[in-house]
Amino acid sequence: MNSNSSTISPPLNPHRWGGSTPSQREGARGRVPSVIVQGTELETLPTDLYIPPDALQVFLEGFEGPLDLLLYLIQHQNLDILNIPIAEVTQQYLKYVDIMQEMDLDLAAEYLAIAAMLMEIKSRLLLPTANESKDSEDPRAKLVQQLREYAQYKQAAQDLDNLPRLERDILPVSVEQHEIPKEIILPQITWSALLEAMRDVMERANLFTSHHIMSEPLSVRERMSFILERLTESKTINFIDCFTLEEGRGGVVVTLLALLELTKESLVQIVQPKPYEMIQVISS
Amino acid sequence: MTDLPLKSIIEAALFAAGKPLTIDHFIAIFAETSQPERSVVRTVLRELREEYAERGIELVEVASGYRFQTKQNLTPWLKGLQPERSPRYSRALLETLAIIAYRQPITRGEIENIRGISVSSDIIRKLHDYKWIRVLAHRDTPGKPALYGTSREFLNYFNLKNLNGLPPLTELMANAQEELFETEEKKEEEINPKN
Amino acid sequence: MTDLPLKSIIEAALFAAGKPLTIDHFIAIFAETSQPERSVVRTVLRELREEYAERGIELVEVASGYRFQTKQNLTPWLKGLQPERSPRYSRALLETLAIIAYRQPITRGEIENIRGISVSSDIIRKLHDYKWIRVLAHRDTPGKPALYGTSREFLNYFNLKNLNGLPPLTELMANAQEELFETEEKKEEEINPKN
Repeated sequence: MNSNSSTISPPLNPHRWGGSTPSQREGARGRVPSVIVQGTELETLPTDLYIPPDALQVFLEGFEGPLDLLLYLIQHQNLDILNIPIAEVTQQYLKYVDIMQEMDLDLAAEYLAIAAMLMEIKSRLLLPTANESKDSEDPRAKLVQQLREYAQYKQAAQDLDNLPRLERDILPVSVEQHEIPKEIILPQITWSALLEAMRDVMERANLFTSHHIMSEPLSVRERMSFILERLTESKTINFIDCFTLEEGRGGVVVTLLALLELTKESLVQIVQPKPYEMIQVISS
Repeated sequence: MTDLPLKSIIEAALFAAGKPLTIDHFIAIFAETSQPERSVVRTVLRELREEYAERGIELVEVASGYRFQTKQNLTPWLKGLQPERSPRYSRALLETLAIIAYRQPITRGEIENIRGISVSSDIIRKLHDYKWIRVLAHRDTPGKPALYGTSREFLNYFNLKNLNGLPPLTELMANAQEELFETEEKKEEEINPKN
Repeated sequence: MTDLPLKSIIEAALFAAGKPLTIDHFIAIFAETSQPERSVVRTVLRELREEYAERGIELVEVASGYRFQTKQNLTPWLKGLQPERSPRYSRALLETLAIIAYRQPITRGEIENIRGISVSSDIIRKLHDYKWIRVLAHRDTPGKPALYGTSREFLNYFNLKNLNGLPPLTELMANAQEELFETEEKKEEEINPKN
């Protein structure tokens, strides 16, 4: 790598690359994303970085981890995987990591771990070893081994993807059967298994954004189902008939909440055809 | 004899479709520039019918189109293929059922949002087959997705009188590790006699 | 030529089952007094395979048994009949799956060592949901990590009879870029004649 290779400084507006929709990315194809190097915007990309001229972020996010990135650096320059020029590769690797950090990409800790490993190897290669003959194991050996193994499975994943498979390349066949009375046998599901599944879902759902997971009491949801079901039988029900007075105050409140929720979700409409006429619930 | 590719395509389509196909369906398979004549399709179908005459399945025309079906006289043997043991179920099925129970009425898309992963048609079909869920209505949005809810059979199976018998989610969620086990044990006792 | 009813029954069973069937399945169809020999069943299956050789569907053997499926070269025409588009899988998922397939039994930590990055729970869950992997045992080390392996369903889905059918692992050497492409092309050739 030549000595005047530029350092990449943070882009003035890091959001320039962020949060683009797929269609925007599509549109950006062919345009060179701006890269600010030492205060000047580059017209062309530094060749030693091998950034393709389409969306940089998509490109950077495309790596399946630090080994994938390293492999890319090595293969794209036809470097010898068995004899990696560590100084060169380390420098390039660190540049990518810098860009990723500056672009606020979710940078997994593993990227930094490999960076540390590269630097360590580099420094060990630089150190003159006193007993060279004895302790001659190449500090790169472990990394090379890891890279080769990863490359193998990366290829295997591609091979797997190329195998003919159901749904995409082969379709299952089915024919109609002469009415064998289809006997449905229920699986045996325990109550606790069902609850545990729900708890898992909720724990996971909490990780996903702010799903307002479920605060209203269950009885409201059940009543919602009940009202919808009645509406499949008759198109219209009298508002009054939705309530069962025997259920008392609590029941009335539940029904009212259910009706309001259904209205909010535009599943039913509450209408009064004319003043003083019965209020009616109709399905929308 | 018509040329083989056309016949093979029509034959494979009949097997892969999972529903009866009309002549229009067959024609629509092909690009506009290479669509076969209706009469050609008819000829192919007649040839296929003849070729399968002596086999274990036959090509028939029903109200909604053409389909392959097993020969009636073989039905007694095919009964043995029906599974007898209670079927295995997946985690995905459990989760889907639980979400429908707690969040009904709910569309498949909404279930997928909560699970963070798609829900296969197979699961929905199974839950229908078990009669544990039913379609309550259709949401008035593009595609008119079905809104699912649980059924009386679902309540019966889990020995519940109504959905209030399910523990509230807040209880499930918060702190609830120990509480849950207690509830589970109690419930298990109530339910087990059935299984 | 074996007698016709047996062949017709096996043929109809294959079409009606909706899943791959083993020789044991075919034998179990018949009453105990009239069960065919395994060798007879095998002969029938071979005859069926030959009879369908020139048709739009073919009889193949996958991990869970024998099944009829559409011929691969016809799939482009049949896609339009399927309501759902075939799913695509992420590289992370495929890499994880490949490592499990080739290195089973393997723990999640070992997969992470090979990939050099953590494997999200989401991927493991998806692979479970697809029923492609299962927990074979737990390693007797702290934390008792699960040991994963692939399932029959995985082989069925990828049209394989057993793990030996997986493409051989290629040893990548220096300057692998061109070599990589060569290998891919060769692979493609090896696979295509089969179809």
